[in-house]
Amino acid sequence: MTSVLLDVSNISLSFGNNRVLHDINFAVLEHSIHAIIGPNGAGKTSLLNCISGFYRPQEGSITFGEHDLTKTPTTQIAPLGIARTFQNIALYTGLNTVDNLMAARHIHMKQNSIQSMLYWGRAKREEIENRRFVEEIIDFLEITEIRESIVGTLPYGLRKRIELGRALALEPTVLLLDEPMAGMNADEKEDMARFVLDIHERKGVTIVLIEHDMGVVMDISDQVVVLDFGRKIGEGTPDEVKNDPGVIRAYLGEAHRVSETVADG
Amino acid sequence: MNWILVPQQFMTGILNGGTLALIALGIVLIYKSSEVFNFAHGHMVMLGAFLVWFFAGGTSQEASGMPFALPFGVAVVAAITVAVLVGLAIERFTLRPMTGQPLLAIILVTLGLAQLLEGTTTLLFGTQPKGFPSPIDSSSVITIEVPPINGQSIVFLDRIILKQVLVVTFIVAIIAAVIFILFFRFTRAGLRMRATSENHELARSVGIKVPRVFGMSWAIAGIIATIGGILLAMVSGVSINLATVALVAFPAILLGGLESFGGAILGGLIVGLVAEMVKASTVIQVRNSAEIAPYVLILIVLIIRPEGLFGRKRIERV
Amino acid sequence: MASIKPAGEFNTAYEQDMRFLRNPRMIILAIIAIAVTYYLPNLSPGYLGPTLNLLAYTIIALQGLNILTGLCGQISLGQAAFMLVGAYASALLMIHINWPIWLTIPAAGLVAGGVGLIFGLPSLRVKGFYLTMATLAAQFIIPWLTRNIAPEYLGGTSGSIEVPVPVIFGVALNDPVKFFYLSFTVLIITTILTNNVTRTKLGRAFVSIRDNDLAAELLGVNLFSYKLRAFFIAAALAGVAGALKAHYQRGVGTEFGYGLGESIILLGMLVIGGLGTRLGPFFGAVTLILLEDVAIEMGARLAEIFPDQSAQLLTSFRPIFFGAVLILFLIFEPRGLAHRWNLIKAAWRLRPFAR
Amino acid sequence: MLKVNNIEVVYSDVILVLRGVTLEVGDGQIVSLLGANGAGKSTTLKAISGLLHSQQGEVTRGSIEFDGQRIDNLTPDDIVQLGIVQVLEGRPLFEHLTVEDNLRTGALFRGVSNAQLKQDLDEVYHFFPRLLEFRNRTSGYLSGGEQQMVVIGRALMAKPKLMLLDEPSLGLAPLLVQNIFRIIEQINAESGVSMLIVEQNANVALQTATYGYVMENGRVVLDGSAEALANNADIKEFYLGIGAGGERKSYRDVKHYKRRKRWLG
Repeated sequence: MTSVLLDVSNISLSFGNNRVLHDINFAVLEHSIHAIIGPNGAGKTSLLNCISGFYRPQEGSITFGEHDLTKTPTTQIAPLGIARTFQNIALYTGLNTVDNLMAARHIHMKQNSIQSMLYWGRAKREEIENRRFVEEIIDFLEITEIRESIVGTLPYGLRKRIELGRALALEPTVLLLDEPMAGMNADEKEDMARFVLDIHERKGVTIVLIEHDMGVVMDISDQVVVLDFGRKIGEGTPDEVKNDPGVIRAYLGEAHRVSETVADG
Repeated sequence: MNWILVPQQFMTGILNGGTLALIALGIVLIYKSSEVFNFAHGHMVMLGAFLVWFFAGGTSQEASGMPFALPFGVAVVAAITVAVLVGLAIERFTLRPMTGQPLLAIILVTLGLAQLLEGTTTLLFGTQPKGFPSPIDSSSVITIEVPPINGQSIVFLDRIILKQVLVVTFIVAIIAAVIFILFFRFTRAGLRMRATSENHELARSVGIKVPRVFGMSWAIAGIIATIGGILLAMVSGVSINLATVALVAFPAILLGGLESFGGAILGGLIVGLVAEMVKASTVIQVRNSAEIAPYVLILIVLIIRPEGLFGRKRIERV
Repeated sequence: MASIKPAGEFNTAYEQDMRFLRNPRMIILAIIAIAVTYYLPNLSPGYLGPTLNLLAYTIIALQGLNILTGLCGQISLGQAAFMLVGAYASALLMIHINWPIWLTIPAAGLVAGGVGLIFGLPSLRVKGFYLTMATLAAQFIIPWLTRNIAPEYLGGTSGSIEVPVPVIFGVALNDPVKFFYLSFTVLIITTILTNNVTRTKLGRAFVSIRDNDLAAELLGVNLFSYKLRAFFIAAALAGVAGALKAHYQRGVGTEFGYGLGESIILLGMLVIGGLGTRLGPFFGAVTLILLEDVAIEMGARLAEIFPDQSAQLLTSFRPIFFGAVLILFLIFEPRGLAHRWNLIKAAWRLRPFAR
Repeated sequence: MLKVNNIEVVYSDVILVLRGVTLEVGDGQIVSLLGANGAGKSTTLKAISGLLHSQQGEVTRGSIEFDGQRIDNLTPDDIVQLGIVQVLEGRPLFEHLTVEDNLRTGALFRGVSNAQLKQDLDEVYHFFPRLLEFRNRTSGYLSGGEQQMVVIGRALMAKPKLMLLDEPSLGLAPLLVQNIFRIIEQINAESGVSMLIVEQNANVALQTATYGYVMENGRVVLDGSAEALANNADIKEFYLGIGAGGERKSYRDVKHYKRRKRWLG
């Protein structure tokens, strides 16, 4: 019996008069891959922003363990074990790959600023230990060749992967991925899907995923939530969602059928 | 507080604020079109004042040995022409090559320009403060008698004395400000500037000649700065110090919000007001603090209400 | 920092990879360089003595500014004002409670750092240019306070006091050569401290705020707390630099050069040297101070040729020269000399394959 | 109408991004340009529209002709003047301007009378009735799909002969993608504007276009009629994500060794 890890209940979010999320409810089970899909402007990213503490919903709660994330200070959320990636990659462009990942070890380092400046005792020990940890992630994601490249100079696909690595460096229990496959070709998507599955299977990380590519979503997720105009219009396993008439009408529509026809040859 | 002085200082403050508001407008204009915080604007103001002084042949006492002795109005036109050329040259030769550089580099270029303008002005016109050939006698005043209320004169007030020159500068500043706002809001050139200010590459992609827009902004800023310089000089004469006085426009625009003309005007008025109102204090240190009062004010505002009074909230996304 | 290591050199442990001086040869070279520098003012006490002292405290102030502006991305126009705070702090502690120099300098750092914190407070709510305005406010408010508050201590409206000569181990540091032992020692210490910032948690937190503050916050970096730390360190180093400057010049006050112009020049030096790089403060200070000497010399020559305009020429030359140098550098070498240096070094290491 | 002859593009004097790209767009044609990230598709568009210059890019060899005139050395505003308008990737708007002001910027360079402007606006509203409703809204607050409409509408205001569209589907929901492409077809049919569309979504791109080019590593590696490309086995595998057997393989089944092989090779 798997337990609920992240419980989103009755979330409503507005900006001024613009209501972005209406009364959203769903539960993410431990060790699952949970996809959020829906048309653009449906509020998917806003929902992710609520979970990661970037937005503060006016109503509702998001329970994670004994914490209500909507009331947890933004900087306290990552230390609880919640990491994320961004729709428009948000790396530290002036740092190299290693330092980008090391920067994510921030919350795991106990050195104070004076120790940092002296580079003595705990600071030195921690830097070396964490460096080892980070190098393992780099190896796992197969980006060793670009370890010392400044990330601002790297191509899009690699930056997406470094960003995944940075999220992993937090050692999260929940990983929030905002369109990890956007702008990739089928080949690159396969790689990314494999990494996501590896992270899920080998490290036991629970994954919440926003993605437009229905192929990816249907293949890898355990549960799917469908949003439209800020409301939840469907929920269930990929098969249930795929055949839900409401979902088809609002979102999947013809596009879904088109890809099937092409697939049939 | 020395209450007797309050109404007097209030009016003087507002009137001083008019000129500040106009100077602030020039900074906001450059910022809106090209996202450059022009720290050299104060020096453009100073240069404008010197140019008018120069073309008008100084005051009657200084006139001997000056190459020009144009009537005041002509001197203003000549000064504005030079200021426009300076503005265009600044854009063309320093800021255009900097396109695409980070914020800090651009701020520094304008700081470098400020130094360059200061040095050049000293070189050309000397270090001594000058009298300004103002068309208005700075000693003439307008006296407003405050009528007694209910047959009783108010305890601390019977009249307000306003320098005529201050009233004139205020009116000129406000008229100039209104013209520029209308221009920006309702003309196509204004739309070009507004579009360019948001996204240069995008503006280029829709066929806007972006360098021309920048040039135009700098030219207009040159005009505004010169007018501001004239107004300041009419009140306090011509000297290198005008640049520092004009720097107070920065707190003013932050107070009003960096992107709003209306805000810049209101900010200018408030800063002018605050700088005069402290003079009504009974504490000597506060009374002397006119030069820093705007900065203290802005510090408080930055802590309490940072987006200023009219600044737009950023549309922030991740 | 991306680095290309000399051919044939490989690191086998992370600890080794993270060292600055990677092998015994480099350590020996560093020791020799330091020893030579200590001796350097003796070669020409009249010129090198003052110049090297000026360089030492300028670089320290730049190292502070580099933390705040270069690493943390917060542009500061108030560095000179924080130097003034440190200068007064050290002078007053020595005059009134007789503290020795080795105590007054760190104390000056702490006091200036504390004042820096006050002007860093707006960073709770604002960023970018707005924060720069807070530092500009510092640049106006602090010198004003020194002229208008506690005149019996700070020197009143003229705003200056005499500062005693520091004494260490019974030796009065009363000439530039002796004083350099102090200023260079302090520079070595600040260099070690600031370089450590760049390779540890603290520095990465700063850079992550600079490069993407929203992401940094979501990754657990407390923006306000770290920005305040950057403000503190920057102001503290300015304070240390100011203390050295005050004791070196034996006087402190607004007329000793702590104005907006100085703050701008410091920022300019940093950009010319290379923002956010370890070598930037050194390159920037050395280049501009040497160039300025040349400029002053040229101004003096010109003044001899045109004696009528000599006053004008002398006062106008410095700003014209500095403005022009700054603009030209920003246009033609916007990433600073440290970047150029790295390119040259990389080309050297890759020889003979480099073009 | 547009002829790109064997062009080479270099960024910052050193980085060669395009190495011999040749393509053609005929009058009234819709042509799509496919390829993975970093293949040089966007660079090709920017070379045509002249926007390369502002990014330190340069056409160092070959030529670009439009209606018989060399345009590879013209500035972007001259090229817009000739009737080529580019819709940039990521649907960038003048966020703080209203929808209508955004549209008006598109016609600024033409210097037309107010009456003509009004008529042109009405024409855009005809294609995008939704925008009429939102004409006075600040465009930054619109949803992704609506923003895409503004962007295309703005391009229409330039009365172009050729539109260059850079990834119109990026980040849009399937249903919206269909929608946008239908409007693109409609615009093409009704006003005869030629289109050169860069797309990752090969599926929808090949449905809309009559001809296609495929780019890899800065070269055109394949071209042909849309139909021929859609039936090409390589295209199917790499761009449409269909396995050799004609069936789409699941992302769950990607093998580790396959991925490793690719990255090492």
